[in-house]
Amino acid sequence: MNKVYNNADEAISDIESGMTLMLGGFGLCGLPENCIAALVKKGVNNLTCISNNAGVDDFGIGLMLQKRQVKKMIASYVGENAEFERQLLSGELEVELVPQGTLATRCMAAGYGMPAFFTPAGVGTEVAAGKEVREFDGKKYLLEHAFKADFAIVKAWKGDTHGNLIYKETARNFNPVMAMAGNITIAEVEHLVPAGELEPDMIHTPGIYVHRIFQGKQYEKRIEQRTTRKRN
Amino acid sequence: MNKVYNNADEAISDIESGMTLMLGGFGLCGLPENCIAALVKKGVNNLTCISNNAGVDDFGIGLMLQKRQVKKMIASYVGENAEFERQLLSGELEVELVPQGTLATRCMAAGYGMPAFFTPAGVGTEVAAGKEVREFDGKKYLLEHAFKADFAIVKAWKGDTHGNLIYKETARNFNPVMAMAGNITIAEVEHLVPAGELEPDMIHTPGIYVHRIFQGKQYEKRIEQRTTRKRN
Amino acid sequence: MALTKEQIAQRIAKELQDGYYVNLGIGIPTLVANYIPEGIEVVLQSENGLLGIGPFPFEGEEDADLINAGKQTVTTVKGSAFFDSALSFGMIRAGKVNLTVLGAMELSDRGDIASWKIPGKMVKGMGGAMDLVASAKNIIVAMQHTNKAGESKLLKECTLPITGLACVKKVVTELGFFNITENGFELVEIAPDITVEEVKAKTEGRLTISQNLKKMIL
Amino acid sequence: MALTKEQIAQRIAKELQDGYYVNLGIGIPTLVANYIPEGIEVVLQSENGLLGIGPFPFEGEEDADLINAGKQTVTTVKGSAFFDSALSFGMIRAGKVNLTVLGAMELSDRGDIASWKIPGKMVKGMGGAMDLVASAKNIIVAMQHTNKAGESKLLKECTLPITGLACVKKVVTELGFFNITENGFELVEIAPDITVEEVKAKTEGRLTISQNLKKMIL
Repeated sequence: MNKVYNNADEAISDIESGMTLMLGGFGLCGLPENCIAALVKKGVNNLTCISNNAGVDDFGIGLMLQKRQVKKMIASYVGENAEFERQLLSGELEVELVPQGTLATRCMAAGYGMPAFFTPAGVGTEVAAGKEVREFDGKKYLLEHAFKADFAIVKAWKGDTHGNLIYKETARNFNPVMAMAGNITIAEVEHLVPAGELEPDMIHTPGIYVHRIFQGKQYEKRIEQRTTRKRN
Repeated sequence: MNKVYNNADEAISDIESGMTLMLGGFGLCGLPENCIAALVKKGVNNLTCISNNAGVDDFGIGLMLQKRQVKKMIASYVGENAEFERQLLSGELEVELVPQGTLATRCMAAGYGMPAFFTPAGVGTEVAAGKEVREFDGKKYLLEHAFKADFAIVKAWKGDTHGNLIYKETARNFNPVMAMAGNITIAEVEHLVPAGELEPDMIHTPGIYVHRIFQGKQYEKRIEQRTTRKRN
Repeated sequence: MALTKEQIAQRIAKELQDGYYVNLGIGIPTLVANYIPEGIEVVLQSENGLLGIGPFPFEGEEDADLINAGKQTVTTVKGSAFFDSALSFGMIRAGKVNLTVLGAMELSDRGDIASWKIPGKMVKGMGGAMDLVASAKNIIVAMQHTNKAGESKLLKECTLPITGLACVKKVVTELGFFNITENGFELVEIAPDITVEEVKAKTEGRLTISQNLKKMIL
Repeated sequence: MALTKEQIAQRIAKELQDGYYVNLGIGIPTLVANYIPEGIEVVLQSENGLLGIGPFPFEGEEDADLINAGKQTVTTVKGSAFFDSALSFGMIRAGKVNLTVLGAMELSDRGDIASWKIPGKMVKGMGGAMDLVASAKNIIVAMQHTNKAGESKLLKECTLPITGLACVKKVVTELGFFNITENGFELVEIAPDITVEEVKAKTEGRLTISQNLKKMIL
């Protein structure tokens, strides 16, 4: 078993133009920064990206939008991004907006081998267009399908050589559900340790879901809204 | 906020005959022993019990079967239990056998507010009787529904006064998914600590799902198959 | 005098009860956290994966890995728990959140809410709002009664794309506190120095005045 | 000579590859763990919530909280992870387990398997077997070729209630190694000192003999 790669360039080397990628993170928190940089460098394009947000102009998936690498964005919230808005309004970028819980659950469903499930989010809205509606106990639900992705790219705090992952605080967000959903899953971690060093009870993503892992470097971890209080 | 109860008797005091209960555990591992003892003592009957197993003759749910408190058992595997077999064959006990993954997922679905989902387990078998079959990507799946339960009763290793739970090893099993699924969830724990003592990143069941918690006592933790090796 | 945003939040905070799990949306709803009544304990849920949102960090102690759903740096409290986005919306859909407070662009007198899109002008996305409104049993909307042009945002029918149908039961604006009943908006508390006539003039949707109309006390 | 149970397990172990995640059922399948080839690393999955099953504990070190799906006390290995039952079957259904080895009561020549119930006699339940057979891309069945009365258990049609339809691709019995193809059971390796005639006599289902039939080497 060898899941360990040297760096992002090696881990993403077989990602090709036209593929569908899942990218973990919420806002700018818990982003696979190293892989995004490597994807920008590699210059693949025509990508379909599934990610809760589209980054900001000069960070996260925003960097890939700048290079026009993204053909279609599947996300729940895409504010805070002028270049995104420009491409959307000009028709250069295809966008599918999905309720945040539905987005997370469609990833999870893939990782749970569950092709479809019913959820109440979006009943009676634009999101329901073309979808089966069914009533359970007097309440209406939409049938939603599991996502498929050629690659899932996630960021964790710690990982071991078997691919077991532990996330930190709210940098967990979409990372665990996407890690389960990729046809191939790449995990970049701040700390890569030998198998056996992580407490088996405390693992968030079991290694069976993770195909490649590497220790990332130079995490910027940009803060979108720096809110503080003063000491008394 | 006060979720802390003194003991099992108090925690289960409003469980009534005829109710549906979920009980965590796999085999004899991770059983809510204190609550089972209290249910036997209280003598409620006509219960529908959802649990992966039915215990053995003199431990676990087997104790409730001895007292004929169970009207219907929903489980995946019920071997190792002579009294169970007797009640089943005599028609005293109603039994619904559910594939283990479907059982777990129907609990999880309740905790995720997902009324129904598709799963491949049981297609073409007795389990499929009366169920919708649908094909996704050329493979057939059954539509299965979330369970409902008046009470979920689970056992954890550690818990805090907010109801946050951490399980130990394979005693985790069905406990987290049932904890999420009860209309009211009761957790018995080996170690009850004040809120703030558990690491927020390491909590398996967030307290929002847990309504009552108490520190259990005198855990027997019986071993069903004691297998060992000799030191060289 | 019309309520300030802080006062709207302050009034909503009175709906909190001990032991409540509460999801507060971005904007006015976030301010509710500043007015939690003394002596009760509530747990704030952040849909990016945190139960138990604490106050903003002290300067210099910001942690990029610890943010709320508004992407603001926050802290934890005693009893906090982290989890992933699927479980976060799982607990929301399962009805485990006792109270959800949201902003809105428009509200209909049947409780429809529009909050995520202005066609041709603004498409930021619905984020978690559609999941929240479809799931919560107890939703209070915090919003301005009229737009900048002075037009009512409490309408017979929403004109903007819907976030959820018939889901809002209560709304607090600068003019008062309204229940949404089968007869439309029901004014139950009126802001200090606001007249019923002003409320009527500024409400396009069906409006009734409660038999027990009270002056709002903050 | 017909294979012993240990030899059946030994033969199946040769199908293991480095990096495989493997679920071993109760009975003969469990024995496969004793014959993992040198130099490869496989991770054993236990559906009650463990990846990385270790050997039985030393006497006196049994831990009631640490068992396998057969309820036996076990240990962990380096890289083990615990999880709940839903995630356990999630990874099974999602096809993340590379190889599943199961016992069976009967097998049809189309790959149907019966393993969970004898009507009127035995109803222990299917446990995780239905999930496993419905999900795994790679299933090997380990079983006895005939029952105690000498009747074939490799049949045209299963007579017992089915666990899963058309899901088994390979079966190892005391007589040999068979693929299941569109033409039924295909004998590809024959046990030492067993004749093709004996296999034919003991197989009720459709049987073909591989052009490349080999003597099994253990």
